[in-house]
Amino acid sequence: MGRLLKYLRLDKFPTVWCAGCGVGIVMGCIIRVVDKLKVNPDKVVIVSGIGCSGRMPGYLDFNTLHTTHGRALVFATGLKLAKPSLEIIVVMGDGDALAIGGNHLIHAARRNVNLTSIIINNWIYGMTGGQYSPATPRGAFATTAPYGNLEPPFEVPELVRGSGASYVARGTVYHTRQLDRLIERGMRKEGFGLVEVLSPCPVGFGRRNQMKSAIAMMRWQKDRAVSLKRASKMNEEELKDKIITGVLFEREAPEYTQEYERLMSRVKTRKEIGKREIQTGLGEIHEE
Amino acid sequence: MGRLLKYLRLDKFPTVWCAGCGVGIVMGCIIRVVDKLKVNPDKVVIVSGIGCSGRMPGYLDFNTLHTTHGRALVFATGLKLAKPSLEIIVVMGDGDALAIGGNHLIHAARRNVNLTSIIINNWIYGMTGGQYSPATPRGAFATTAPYGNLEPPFEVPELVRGSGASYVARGTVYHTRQLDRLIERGMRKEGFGLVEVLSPCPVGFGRRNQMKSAIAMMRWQKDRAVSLKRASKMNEEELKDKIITGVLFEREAPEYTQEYERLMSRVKTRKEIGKREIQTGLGEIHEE
Amino acid sequence: MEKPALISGNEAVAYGALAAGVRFFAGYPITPSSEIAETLSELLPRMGGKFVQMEDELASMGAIVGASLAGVNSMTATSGPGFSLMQENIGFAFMTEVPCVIVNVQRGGPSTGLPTKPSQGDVMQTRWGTHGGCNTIALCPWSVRETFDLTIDCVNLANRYRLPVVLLLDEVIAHMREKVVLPSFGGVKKVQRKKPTCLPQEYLPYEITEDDIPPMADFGEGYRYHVTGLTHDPTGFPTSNAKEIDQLVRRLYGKIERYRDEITRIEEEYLADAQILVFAYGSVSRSAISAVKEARARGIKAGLLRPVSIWPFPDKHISRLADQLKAIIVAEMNLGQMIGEVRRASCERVKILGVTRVDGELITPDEILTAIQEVS
Amino acid sequence: MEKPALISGNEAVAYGALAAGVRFFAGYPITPSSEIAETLSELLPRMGGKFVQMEDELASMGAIVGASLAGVNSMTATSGPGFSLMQENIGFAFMTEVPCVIVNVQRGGPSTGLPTKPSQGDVMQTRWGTHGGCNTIALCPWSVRETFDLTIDCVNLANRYRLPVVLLLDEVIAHMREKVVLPSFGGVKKVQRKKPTCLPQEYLPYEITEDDIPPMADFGEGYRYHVTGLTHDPTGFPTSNAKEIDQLVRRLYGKIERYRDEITRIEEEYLADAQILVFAYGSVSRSAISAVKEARARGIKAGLLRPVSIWPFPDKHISRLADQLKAIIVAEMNLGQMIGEVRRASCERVKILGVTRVDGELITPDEILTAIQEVS
Amino acid sequence: MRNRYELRLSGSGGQGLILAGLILAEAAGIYDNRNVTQTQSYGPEARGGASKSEVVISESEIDYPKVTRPDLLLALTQEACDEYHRDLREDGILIVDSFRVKRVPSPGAFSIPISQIARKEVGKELVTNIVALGIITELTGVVSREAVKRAVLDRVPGGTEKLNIKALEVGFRIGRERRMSR
Amino acid sequence: MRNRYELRLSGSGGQGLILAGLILAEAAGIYDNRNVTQTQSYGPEARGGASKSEVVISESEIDYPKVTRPDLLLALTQEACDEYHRDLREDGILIVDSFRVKRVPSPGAFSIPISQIARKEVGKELVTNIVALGIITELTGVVSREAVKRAVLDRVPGGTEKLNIKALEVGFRIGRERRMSR
Amino acid sequence: MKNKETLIEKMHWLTFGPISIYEPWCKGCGICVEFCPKDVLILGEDGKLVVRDVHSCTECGLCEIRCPDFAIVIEE
Amino acid sequence: MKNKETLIEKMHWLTFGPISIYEPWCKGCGICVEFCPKDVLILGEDGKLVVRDVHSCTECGLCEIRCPDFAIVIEE
Ligand SMILES: Cc1ncc(C[n+]2csc(CCOP(=O)(O)OP(=O)(O)O)c2C)c(N)n1
Ligand SMILES: Cc1ncc(C[n+]2csc(CCOP(=O)(O)OP(=O)(O)O)c2C)c(N)n1
Ligand code: SF4
Ligand code: SF4
Ligand code: SF4
Ligand code: SF4
Ligand code: SF4
Ligand code: SF4
Ligand SMILES: [Mg+2]
Ligand SMILES: [Mg+2]
Repeated sequence: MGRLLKYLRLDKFPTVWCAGCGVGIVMGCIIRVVDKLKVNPDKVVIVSGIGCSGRMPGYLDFNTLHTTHGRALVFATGLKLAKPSLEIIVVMGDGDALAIGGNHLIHAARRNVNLTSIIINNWIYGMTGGQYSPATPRGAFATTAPYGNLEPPFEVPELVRGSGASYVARGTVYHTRQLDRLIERGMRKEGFGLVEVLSPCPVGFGRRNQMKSAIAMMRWQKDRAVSLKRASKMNEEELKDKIITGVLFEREAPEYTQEYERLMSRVKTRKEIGKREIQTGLGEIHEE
Repeated sequence: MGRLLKYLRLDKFPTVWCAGCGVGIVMGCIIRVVDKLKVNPDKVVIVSGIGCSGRMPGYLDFNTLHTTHGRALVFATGLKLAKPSLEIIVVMGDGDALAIGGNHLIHAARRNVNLTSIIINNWIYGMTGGQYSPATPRGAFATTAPYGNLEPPFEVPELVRGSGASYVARGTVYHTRQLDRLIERGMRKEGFGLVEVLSPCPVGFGRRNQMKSAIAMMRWQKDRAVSLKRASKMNEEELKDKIITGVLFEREAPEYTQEYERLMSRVKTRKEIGKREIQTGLGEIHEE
Repeated sequence: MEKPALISGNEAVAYGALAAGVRFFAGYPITPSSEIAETLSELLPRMGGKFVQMEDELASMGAIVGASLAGVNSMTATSGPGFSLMQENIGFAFMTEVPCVIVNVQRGGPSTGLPTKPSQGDVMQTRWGTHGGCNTIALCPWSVRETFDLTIDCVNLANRYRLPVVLLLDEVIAHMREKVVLPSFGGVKKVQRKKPTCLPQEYLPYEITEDDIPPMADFGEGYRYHVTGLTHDPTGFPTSNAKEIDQLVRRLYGKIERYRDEITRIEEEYLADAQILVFAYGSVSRSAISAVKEARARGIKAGLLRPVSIWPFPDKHISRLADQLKAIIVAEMNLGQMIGEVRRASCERVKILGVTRVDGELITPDEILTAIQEVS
Repeated sequence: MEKPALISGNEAVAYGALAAGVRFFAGYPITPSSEIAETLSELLPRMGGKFVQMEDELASMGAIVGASLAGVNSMTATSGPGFSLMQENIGFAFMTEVPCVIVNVQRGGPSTGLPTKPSQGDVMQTRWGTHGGCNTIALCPWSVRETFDLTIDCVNLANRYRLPVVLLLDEVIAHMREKVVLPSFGGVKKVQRKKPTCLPQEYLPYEITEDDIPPMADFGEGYRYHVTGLTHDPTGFPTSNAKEIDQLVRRLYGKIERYRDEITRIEEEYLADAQILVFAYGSVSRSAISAVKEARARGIKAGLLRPVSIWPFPDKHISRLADQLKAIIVAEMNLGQMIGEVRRASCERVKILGVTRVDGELITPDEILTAIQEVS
Repeated sequence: MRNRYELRLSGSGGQGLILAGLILAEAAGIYDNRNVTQTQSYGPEARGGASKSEVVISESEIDYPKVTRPDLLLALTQEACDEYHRDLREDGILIVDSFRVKRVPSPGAFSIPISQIARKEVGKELVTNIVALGIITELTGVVSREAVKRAVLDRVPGGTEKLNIKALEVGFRIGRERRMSR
Repeated sequence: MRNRYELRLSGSGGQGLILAGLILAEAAGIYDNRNVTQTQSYGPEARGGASKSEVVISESEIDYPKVTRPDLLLALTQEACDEYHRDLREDGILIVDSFRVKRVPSPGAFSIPISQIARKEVGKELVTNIVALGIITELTGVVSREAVKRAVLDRVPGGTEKLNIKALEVGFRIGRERRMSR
Repeated sequence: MKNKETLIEKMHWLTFGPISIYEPWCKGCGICVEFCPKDVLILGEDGKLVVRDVHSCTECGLCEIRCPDFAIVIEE
Repeated sequence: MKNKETLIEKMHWLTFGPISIYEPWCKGCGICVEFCPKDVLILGEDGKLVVRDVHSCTECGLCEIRCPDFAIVIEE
């Protein structure tokens, strides 16, 4: 029954997520891609921060790491550098990745370590009860925005692209098959890849903003999302209020762990021995 | 003698900076602009983080605040929201603004509080002795990059623009008059403005990278910097290795403190009194 | 007003803050403190105040210090993980003598721990959490009404002594609702900051004054001065002169010691003839008083000492009591934090027993009663 | 090898780390610790290790925990301000039992303070800095050679007990150069982590074992398990079952108490017949021993107790000594941190005098000698 | 009624138990002018999972604010019922939603299909909590109907007052019927 | 020579005093096989400001590693001279750069225009520190010339060896002359 | 996790042609119902998924991949 | 700061035509010298700024605004 069930920690189900929460849909995409790419589950690591999205690793039968709020990418960076053979997927909420974790996001993008990151953007702090996030649309209501949010949200792909990322994509949970492809391409990419996923939080966001159910929110996605290809044929008027999905940016750039491997072989074979070693007898440090 | 001396805390001179350090040149630009715009010095606040650049406030006879490393923008945000009549200039180093303070930078840009920020980008952690920063060019040497830096630097204007800033400019200390204009325009801008200034650190960066003196480094600026206007007339080949300066991006966007003032007048005059007040007698909170 | 209302501890913090004149709040949501921010996001703009949700707790702490420098009473609220992140900037506020209030609603730890459950695991962190050796004032309420009052006290203490002050709640008090009658806000006593009376050019922002508290000017009102987290002299500028540094650091630290008696708030119940003292704070003192009453009902002479001001620690009180008691029971929701202070202060002159709990549940009256019976 | 070299304490940390098998370092520059990173940035890639400069200290701490989960011995180094920023993730490492080493080179405080000058202001923060109630191991060397040795010890202790361990230096030790003869790295004793021997499907990452230390698998070697900072059961998954939580938190905290004797490292000089004990750690103990010798020369029976393992605190030793001494002098570069611990442990059974200094200068032998004479 | 009366409303997150507890507390505290504390306990961070809301009502000051031996236990899920029924005082009242709680631990319990009643008689399962409140009011007598009604009006979202009052009255009726039939 | 010999090299940041102290320490410790500690003190973070470098040389183990009563004080700036000369032992040696230190506190001091000598006789003011080292070696006799030479070769940047040895030898010469002329 | 196979075997999936449902995991969000192109699915009395008309099912799999709770499997 | 005017008065600026120099602040970086379009300036023996040829000066002010140490003022 269900070939993909083997990737799940069945005894932890059903999940903690509310009915209709999009996080579970993204989780499905991840296991389909891992399965398709035939990655050895023993090599897969799922790293998350804190939030509803942050609970995902607990349900996936890989190496899983539920870190502190906002810091998933730095733990992932350490893991990847220490053991480049790991296939690391980092799952973050919008608050997690963009608010408290914003610095790590832009630096991971800049440093270009081979990680696949997914921001589950539900426009709200779901876990803590619906406060506005740096992704909440201007004017939307939240528990800390009782009069409507004054702050403009990040345009996530712009931010990450501006930080130097080598792969930036956006999808929605409604467009599930496309999302599979975007995540797959992110995982295939040698370098830092980011997929922003629009995902409904009916309880934290929808309720307060005239979208009572996950269905309404997914219908919104259906109506608003336009693939980059289609968008390129639309005029400005038509594009108003639309959200562009697909691979929004991609480029080739040196990947950090590979650069580091290169450095190591370069310096290991260096002939001259530095002053430091003469003084300290460290010339022998290779003995062990 | 020197009309502008009045803006300086003369008894603190000479400064701590090394001979030829660019931070002092930027300081000169700031006082010329304040003078030109006839801002009341009592209303001017200079906020900095920690670093060589962070020492600037100590020399300026305004309200000055030398905060913790990387956090200048958050102190400035609090100050500005609490007292919008203040004219706030935030001075940061590249490490300060882009490494430890990267998150506050992108959020200040997004939130669009009316602050003028200056990143004194000397490509290095000057104060702590020349470690590489997120602005150090790939391949350059630093005390923590003895084999050449592996990491690509941020393209600062791209980063800040991608975060939603409403004004982004770049200049060099060599092009001093242009820098005056860029800072002036930043101060005139209603909203978050950022000026990235390329500034020589002969001691922390130059020495290790074949640019022994400030003069060599400023000559480099002279040779490499091309204004946006001139650049628009150059082809790709010609633009190779060039650095584009000028106002790189500008747009109109609602400014946060003004939006907040609007919110306050909107909610203060609200007729209906919330449930909360009925229960707690808070209907009377206006009494004081 | 004077109408009873059913409100939670977190709401009481928000109302207390408004009553005390707090007009700036910067925060980042975290369970179990978020209702403080939520309430203030609604009420502050209606009272001419500012609410801002920052990108994280480091930012929140920095923003309130900034706002306070502009002369506005400022506050933030968080829980353990966020409190850890605030430590560096709390130290900055201490060093630069910028008044502000940090509310820490303690939840289960260590680490992410038990977000929705109570603990008292941050008591020692409150005292020692930032680097470099600071000193602390922290108040710890046991009821919703007291939460309102102590919030006001915190604001006043911060202004009086030019310090960051911590209001230390636990999840039980924060989320518990009780019937309270709040006073009219207009009648609430507010301590204003000591302002400079001299000319701007004569102003010394870190003046060595007779009372050890330098007058504080607001940014923007003409007293242009320098604020730095580096060791500084009375003019506010960095110094590496050993004598000036010594003077500064000892004064900063010593302010609290000097005014210890003025700051200390203790509540005693049934202590006059007590042989067994229960030492408890926050929600646990509710269980403690219940246990004490039950013990009395059973003929055991028990009493309660509740350090309302948990920092500075009421050494003297404990020390004085030690000789007249048979035993002290320290009940707390951690693995022994204040018990160390009690030990030091009472110095083996009396038997000390700890009742601890770290499983996310409030210590019950029965557990304390058992301990009382054990030592009686 | 066995050739003498003139190196600084910071260099000794780097060499010790390499000798102990540290192959991952993540850090963020800060005076006076930066030479550790600088040295390792040069040497790590040559030994097949990784050096990475992170965007800040929060990131550095997170990265070393990540790397350690991959099975690599990991370290970071910082000073006070950065140490404050690491606190949340140190708590995470404690909660998830991930071995790693944090070097804190103390500089003058509070706040940004005195970046290039020594202090011992972070001693209590080392114990209590993170929220939620953790426990700590911290070692504190007094010479360059001991810095090398204790760095190795820290790595070994971290692996042995699955804990973050702190190496606490001060600026004097970090920047001082001494002549040392380092042992051959190959001969250095290395403690390996306890690894699971069971089948992957039977692996319990937080198993309740007889020795209280669960075996640790590396990520990527087939034992797929879950790591979370939430309270978790032996399988590693979140639990809100009070009993399981209680078991977890008490075990984590208790590990250190249980192995206290194994962990504790004390050095005593001239104690056998001493009437006056000088208690000092780090660079101050260099002044202390000098003062003790001088006192002896003057016929005063003084001795030195140096807590090499500053946490856990050597309560028992102090308590034992208290009865045979006339006085204890606690000399430290802060306004009284370990003196509190000494007070608690000795409990008024002996006169205690503090010698403190917070002006950025090392306490001199004379200052301590004066105190010795005062109490003798 | 004894001096101290303890009520525990239990179920899972999202069933509105916190609100129900709050209304009960407000009714007793503000409108019936008694001493009251209301506390709660729920799952991870602010959402989901098992949940309980506790109210202590007393003539005198309330020290320990939590419920240890409830005089009344409402259980809207089997899990909650299993976990908490043992704490109930011997003479305590157990009310379960018989639609969700199939294994009822004591014969004396009031087994009432509360959520179905809410859906069928009021029209929205959402108001199960308010129906339950009505039932509790009648079966315990610990608060006055009038007080509960006023508290409901205070606390429910604007626009839903009618629906909720209807739910409350259905609860009163059911409660009265059950009380009578004992 | 006494068992414990204390040297303090003082001036301002950038004058290479830390390096000079280090070379001195290495010479005494590694090549002359004595016990040695070298410490330093400088301005804000890692750069600029007043600066001093201290070396303690001893036959026995060194406890307190700092210099309190120097046997030798080198002062390359007036500020440093003013601040530290009082600490000098009565029989201590004071060497000042007479080009920068105009007010010399004691008549017995060696007033030598070190930086000028470096510029004029060696060709680079940068090597003032090494010239000073040579002078110190000769005037104190606390380390051997051979040891200092080897330590200089170890520590100076590659490619500058010749220049520095020249500077050192100029220092030796000047030192010898001054010693003789006493 | 021990014995995943055993766990899977113990799950009682209800199978209707190509569609299998695992009721205990269904939270009744209605997403599958709403977006099934063929109106194959409805929510039942108890708010859980019910297969209304298995014959219309085109095995497109959309319900499976959109179910946030892994409660549907479409046989390939 | 007290009495800024007094402080300014106490500073001994050396004036050469339009060029005034305050030696105590000059760190001898040579920027002014290098980038003076008219080669007016040189560094002296002691490494500090010296006016070589005041007559060539066009009062362009570049030396003033590029001096990091406020050691030059060009009279307007
Ligand atoms: C340092 C710290 N600050 C705050 C929190 C509280 N917190 C937990 S999750 C969260 C935000 C959740 O929002 P998001 O990242 O968007 O995830 P979602 O729940 O929406 O999936 C917050 C603020 C925390 N756990 N740690
Ligand atoms: C939390 C913290 N981490 C590290 C430091 C040490 N530190 C001081 S300044 C600085 C970087 C300076 O670089 P930059 O911001 O580029 O300024 P510059 O000195 O180059 O002007 C660092 C890492 C600190 N003071 N605080
Ligand atoms: S609160 Fe929102 S994000 Fe969290 S589980 Fe519920 S629907 Fe999902
Ligand atoms: S180190 Fe660099 S940035 Fe710092 S003062 Fe010197 S030249 Fe300027
Ligand atoms: S497979 Fe397609 S057609 Fe069949 S039930 Fe699912 S969504 Fe409907
Ligand atoms: S999508 Fe899944 S959880 Fe939602 S109703 Fe359908 S089967 Fe149930
Ligand atoms: S004003 Fe212009 S021409 Fe005159 S000295 Fe300065 S740079 Fe040269
Ligand atoms: S630019 Fe200024 S500091 Fe540099 S040489 Fe000229 S006057 Fe002197
Ligand atoms: Mg979210
Ligand atoms: Mg820099």
